[in-house]
Amino acid sequence: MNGIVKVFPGVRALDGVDLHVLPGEVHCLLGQNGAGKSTLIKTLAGAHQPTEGEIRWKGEVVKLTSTAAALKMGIATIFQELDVVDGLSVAENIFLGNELATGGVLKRSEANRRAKELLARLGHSEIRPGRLVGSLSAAGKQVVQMARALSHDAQLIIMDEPSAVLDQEEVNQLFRVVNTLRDAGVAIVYISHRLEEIRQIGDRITVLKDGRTVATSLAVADTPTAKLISLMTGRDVVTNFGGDAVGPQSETPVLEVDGLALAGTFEPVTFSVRPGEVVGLAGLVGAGRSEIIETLYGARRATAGTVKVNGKALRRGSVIDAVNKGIGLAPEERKSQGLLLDQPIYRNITLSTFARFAKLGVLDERAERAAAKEQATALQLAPPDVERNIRTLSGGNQQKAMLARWLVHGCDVLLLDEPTRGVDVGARAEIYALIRELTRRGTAVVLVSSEIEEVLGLADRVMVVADGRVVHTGPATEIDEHKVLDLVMEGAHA
Amino acid sequence: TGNEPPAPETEAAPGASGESTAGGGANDEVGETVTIGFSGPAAGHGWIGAITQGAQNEADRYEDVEFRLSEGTDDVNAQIAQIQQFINDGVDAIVVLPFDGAALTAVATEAMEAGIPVVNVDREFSSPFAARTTVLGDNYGMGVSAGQYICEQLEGQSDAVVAEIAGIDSLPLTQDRSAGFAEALGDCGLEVSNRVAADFTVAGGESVTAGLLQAAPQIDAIWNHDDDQGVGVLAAIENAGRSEFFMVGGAGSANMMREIQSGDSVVQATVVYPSTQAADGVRLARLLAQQKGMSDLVQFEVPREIQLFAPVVTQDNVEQYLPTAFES
Amino acid sequence: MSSSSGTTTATGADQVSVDANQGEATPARKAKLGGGLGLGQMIGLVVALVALIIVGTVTAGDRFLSVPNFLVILEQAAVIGVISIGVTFVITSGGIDLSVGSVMGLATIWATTWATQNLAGEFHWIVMVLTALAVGGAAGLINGLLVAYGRVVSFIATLAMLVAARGLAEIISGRQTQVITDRGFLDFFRGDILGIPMIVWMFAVVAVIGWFLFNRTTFGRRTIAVGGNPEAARLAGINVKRHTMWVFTLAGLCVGIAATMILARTTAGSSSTGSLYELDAIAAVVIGGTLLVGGRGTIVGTVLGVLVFQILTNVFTQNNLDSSVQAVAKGAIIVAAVLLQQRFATVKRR
Amino acid sequence: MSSSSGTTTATGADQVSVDANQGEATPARKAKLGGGLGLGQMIGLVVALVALIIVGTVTAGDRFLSVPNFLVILEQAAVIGVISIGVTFVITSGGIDLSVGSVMGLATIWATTWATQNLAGEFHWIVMVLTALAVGGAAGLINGLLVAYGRVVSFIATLAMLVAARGLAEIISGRQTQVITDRGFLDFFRGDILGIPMIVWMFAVVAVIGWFLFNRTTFGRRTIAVGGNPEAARLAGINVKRHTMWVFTLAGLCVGIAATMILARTTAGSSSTGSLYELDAIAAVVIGGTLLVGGRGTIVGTVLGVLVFQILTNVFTQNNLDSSVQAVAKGAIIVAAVLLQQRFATVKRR
Ligand SMILES: Nc1ncnc2c1ncn2[C@@H]1O[C@H](COP(=O)(O)OP(=O)(O)OP(=O)(O)O)[C@@H](O)[C@H]1O
Ligand SMILES: Nc1ncnc2c1ncn2[C@@H]1O[C@H](COP(=O)(O)OP(=O)(O)OP(=O)(O)O)[C@@H](O)[C@H]1O
Ligand SMILES: [Mg+2]
Ligand SMILES: [Mg+2]
Repeated sequence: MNGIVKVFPGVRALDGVDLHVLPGEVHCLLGQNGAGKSTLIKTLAGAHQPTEGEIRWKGEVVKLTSTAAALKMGIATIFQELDVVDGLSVAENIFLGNELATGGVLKRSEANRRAKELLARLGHSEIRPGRLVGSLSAAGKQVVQMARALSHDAQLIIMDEPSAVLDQEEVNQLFRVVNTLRDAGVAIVYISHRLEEIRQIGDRITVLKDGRTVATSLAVADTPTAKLISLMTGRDVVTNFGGDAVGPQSETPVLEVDGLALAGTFEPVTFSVRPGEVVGLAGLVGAGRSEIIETLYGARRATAGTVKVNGKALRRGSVIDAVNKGIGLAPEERKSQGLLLDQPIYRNITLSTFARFAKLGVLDERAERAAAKEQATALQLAPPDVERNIRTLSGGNQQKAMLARWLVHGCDVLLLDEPTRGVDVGARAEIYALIRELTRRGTAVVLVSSEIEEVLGLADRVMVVADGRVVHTGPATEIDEHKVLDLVMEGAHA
Repeated sequence: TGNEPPAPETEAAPGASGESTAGGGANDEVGETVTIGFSGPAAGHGWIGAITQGAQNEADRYEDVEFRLSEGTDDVNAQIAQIQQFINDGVDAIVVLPFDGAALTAVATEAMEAGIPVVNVDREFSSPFAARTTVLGDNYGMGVSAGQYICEQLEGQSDAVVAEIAGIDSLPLTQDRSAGFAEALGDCGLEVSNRVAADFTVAGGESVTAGLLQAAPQIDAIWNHDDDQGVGVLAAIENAGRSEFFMVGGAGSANMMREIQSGDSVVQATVVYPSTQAADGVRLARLLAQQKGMSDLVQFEVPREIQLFAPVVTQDNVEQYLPTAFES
Repeated sequence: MSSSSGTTTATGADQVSVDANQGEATPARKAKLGGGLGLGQMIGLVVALVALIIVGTVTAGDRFLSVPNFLVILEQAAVIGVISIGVTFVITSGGIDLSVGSVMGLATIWATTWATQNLAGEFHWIVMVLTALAVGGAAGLINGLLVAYGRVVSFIATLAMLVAARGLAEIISGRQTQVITDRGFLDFFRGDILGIPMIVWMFAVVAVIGWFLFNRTTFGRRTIAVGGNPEAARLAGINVKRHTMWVFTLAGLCVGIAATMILARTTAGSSSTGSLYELDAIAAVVIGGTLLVGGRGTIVGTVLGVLVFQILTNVFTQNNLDSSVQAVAKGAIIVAAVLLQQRFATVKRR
Repeated sequence: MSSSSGTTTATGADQVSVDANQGEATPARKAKLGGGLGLGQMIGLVVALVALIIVGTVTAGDRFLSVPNFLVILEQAAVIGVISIGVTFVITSGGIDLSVGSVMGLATIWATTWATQNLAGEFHWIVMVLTALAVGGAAGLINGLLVAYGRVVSFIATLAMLVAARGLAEIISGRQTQVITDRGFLDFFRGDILGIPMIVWMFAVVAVIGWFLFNRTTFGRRTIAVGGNPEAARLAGINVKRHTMWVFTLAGLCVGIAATMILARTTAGSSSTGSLYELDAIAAVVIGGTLLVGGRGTIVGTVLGVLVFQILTNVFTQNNLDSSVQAVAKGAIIVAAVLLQQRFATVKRR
């Protein structure tokens, strides 16, 4: 790809980007949130039409008018958004668009069989091909998307942040697949914000910044991480977790969870969080961590147990009560659970607080904008224009907006589910620093993350969850990654 | 129904089909050009269609009439607006077939107060001051005629099963027809044992009749309020292969009359509900606007009310009515 | 509109989810959404049917519980049933079709004009059938083109079609009922095979084909994808526009078939035929368990939905109920049914 | 239904996006969705209005372009206008209300029963107004409760209400039209202030309050949030259920006000009043630019939508077109308008 330019109304998303991918290589695409990675690969996949520039496929210039055209040519893509159809079964989703059919009549058994194979190849034979995708977790949906990409025998497979919703185990599984593909001479474009993954799997790297290529085809081997980061961010970022944990400021717990359980999803959990303390929930995807904090928050109706904030018990299954008593939740699936996609950024940020700004039910949008603006700049939201429609923000920036909401709200207990999912290194560091800052101010934080070292780095205490059971609780200092994984494995197979 | 009493009709009102049996008399001489506004219900249905067409044709007969036909509507709010428009435009006379008489009384009164004579057709206003002249279809009388005919036919069978297929049940006129029907049946000790309501459409008539015939395994007589839906009613009867009863129609459409004429149909009679009312209305409106009287009356002024007669058409007199009947 | 019914029992479970979409999203709901239109729902609909049949039998005895009566019910269900099957595809694809009723009216008129009937007389009555299908298909195609390529929101596009088709029908027919003269047509479509009326067979055939098309073919699966997540469908390489266009055309063809059936029943074409059928059809489809927002549908549910409607009406007629009382009862039954199904579903979940 | 119109010019831009939801999702569209109901749209609607007025003036001269004629248009627009404003809230919140028309009918009946009018005679005509408001509000509340807490999908819940309310109105009134005897009521509501009819004032006031409520209050913001993403709203601590309930109640109250206005116009209550108003209202709202899927709405758009409808009808009547021809023309105009606006919008985008 040469000199690709993509202009959206109001934005010049891509401004002369070059990308050269060789067969049989894993080409990593790096860049901050909003750098233009997704836009670039969408252009490559035929989902967007470039405003300028040319795409060469095996030498000759091609025009990719649609994803169908791209697929026909042998370019398969795993898009960043979970673009699956809830109403269809796993198998049907995998073969959507190139159904196995004779004269329009589906070959169901064959589809299921091949789906089973693909899923097995991805190490997820537990997902039945007949299951409705709507009932899968975010991770499950991601797996389905990967299977779909594999289902076309493509010469180029593009993966836009596939690891975002996956945990270590699954990422390793994915890498095994990628390696076999590479050995088979398939070219792969791999996008991720986790640099260590790049090290693991990448051959060459292209770095984007503000829609321009700042570096093309660097060899992974001889490019230090620090260099990459400075290329991406244009500055140096320290990737410690915003300094050491501050630790609890007082002994009286602000959040007390006692025997909380949701029958069928997770068994009773009991723990408490003190002001300024960070409690991390580690575990594999599907372990039920989200469910635990969603239930704690009242978003799901607990079948047993109590939750107390500052000694006051919360009404079961009442989010309103939880919010009023000072809890905030940044949910896992920001698009479906967090954002009003067609509303301006500031209205998304003040979604939980606009009533507070209002006088006698009359809104004060000026104050709202101001507050939103403040957080947007603090989090270096790109672009910082809070009037913009949040739909047009890049994935990572949308995540920042979600955090901004609760920062504006301000709360005693903050529940973060995958807060750094899809967030670039720079923003990541900011978010870590932010969490530190919050704890310093005495906020209690419950953190769910699939990146174990993130949990270990941020949390004072760690709870390891497997199959809806808490298999271990203890100080972060007394446990390391391998230990966690072992626990998870045992738990899972116990 | 052209040659019906009372008087005005004897000027041979044209059939809905429009071909006019030319009106004699000084009144047809060209006078000052007058604008007449007409507003009626939505013309989706044969009878109303005939009404509207009849009015149009009648107006076309006179070069001294400029006719303003507003969109037929079943929304009284819209119909009120149409009358208001006519008032604003200062038409010389207004002919109204209100979707609901009471609902248009106020605006009609406004028109009268504005000095525009209003001719009320078919569905009566709730105030005598709302119209200069009323050409009244007789819905109650229609029911009575149908009831009486059935009584004669079922002479002496006190346990006879009589069924009724009404039109749109929420319309006052349907209520009047049913009331008259029940009244007349009562006089000979009969009553309606099964009643269903359709919607004046062929499909509706067919559908409710199919159900009715199932619900009543044995019937002696049926009155169907409306010959438009009658087509569907007959289809259902034929489909069920039933013929133990006789049927009386309503409104008096040409194809029902042909059924009657044929003699081998379950349809023995139909109660005419003149579709020429609006045509008469237009004619009277013109006279009023031109300050003419009704030549066939000794008294000069156009009368306040003309109540149309609802005759029963049977095999004996069908030839007389068929020519001027409307095609449903 | 008038029609609506106990059917909803049927889909309480689903209604929840649909509604949850506009109301509140609970994990329970998610789970159910996941569960999809499974047995639970079908059971619900069947329960509703059985309940109605019991009521009918108790109140109207064997006058109700008789083969001829059920044939009448099926005959009445047939027309709206065929339309509803087409509408199921449209709604599942995320659209809506308000024009079915008036297009059916137009088709009945066009198929019975003096010209058409003459032609039919000279050649064969099939001409009338083809005319009806052509009119329906063409109208559907136009809807589809407007929605897919004209990018007119389907509510507006089909609303325009509704108004225009009705007007056109009135102009062509001069607002007069056009009686069918061709015996061949009537004999064929009003006849029966093995004691089952022709149009009931037609309904059955359309239903089976519809079911197969919906559940066993690429077309059906893509319809769900287009309705459930157009962006995903597009990225998967599906030509969303073209598909949308075909879905509306399909619905139009169903309307054409329905027009032939209503012609057989009424033996006459009329511009007023089919008015308000759109609401009956949409109600049957939604009550049957198809998501109004698109992405999920069920042909079986639609068929059951239509049947419950008809049986309810039939029971009312059998008991010679006053039409107003019928209306109130209907409203109450709908709600009661859904709420009951709520509980039912909730209990099942625990 | 009959009504529909050039308005769509108005919202072409928006229609696109809405439709794209069912059709294809292009970045362009996204961008537009992003753009929101900005000036572009309003301009579109205004252009449509101006176009119509020009046509009216050219064809009907000063018979059309006169103050009294515009007062007629406004008077006619007032009733459906007030209803549409309530419906705008419901649709924006992600629901739909099919019951507005028949509930209005029920309200007119209840407010004019012998009993009510007696009471009004003894005390004050305000009793009749309060009755209408109470009936509307109660019906709306029931809808709201069913949708929010009963979790009945709003299409079904309000469909049931439609059927039941109509039936109840017929039962109460014995299907007779109930004439208003109370002079006070008529004098007040049929009177005018500064030459502007009372009900036009009422429309204006409701519109202004509605606009303020929608754009400047937490209630409006919640409505948008609930319609845009109920789950997100819930997790942000908004009581989605309670709010949904209030939105439907608000719509009901608007219906109550509309009932008072139509009573003033017709001087009589009737069970058939308001039939099919639901479709007119929804059409006006959607054409005005409110997303049928919820999450975004515009009061100004709705008002303009209603006006364009009425002006179109008025122009037709002025030229005394045959009603069938009118229908066809309307259909064509709607589509032409939207398509035109398409182009318009696209050009603007470049
Ligand atoms: N449909 C759109 N309309 C307008 N602007 C858009 C649209 N899609 C993306 N953009 C803009 O283009 C830029 C690049 O977005 P893109 O999603 O490619 O970033 P990214 O590199 O994928 O970020 P992330 O790592 O967070 O996914 C961003 O500034 C974004 O706001
Ligand atoms: N909408 C849903 N319907 C049915 N089951 C679900 C749904 N969402 C999640 N689950 C199931 O609940 C369990 C926990 O899901 P989830 O993925 O949220 O756990 P988790 O520990 O939060 O994983 P992660 O947060 O890393 O995605 C999994 O078995 C998942 O399949
Ligand atoms: Mg991206
Ligand atoms: Mg989770």
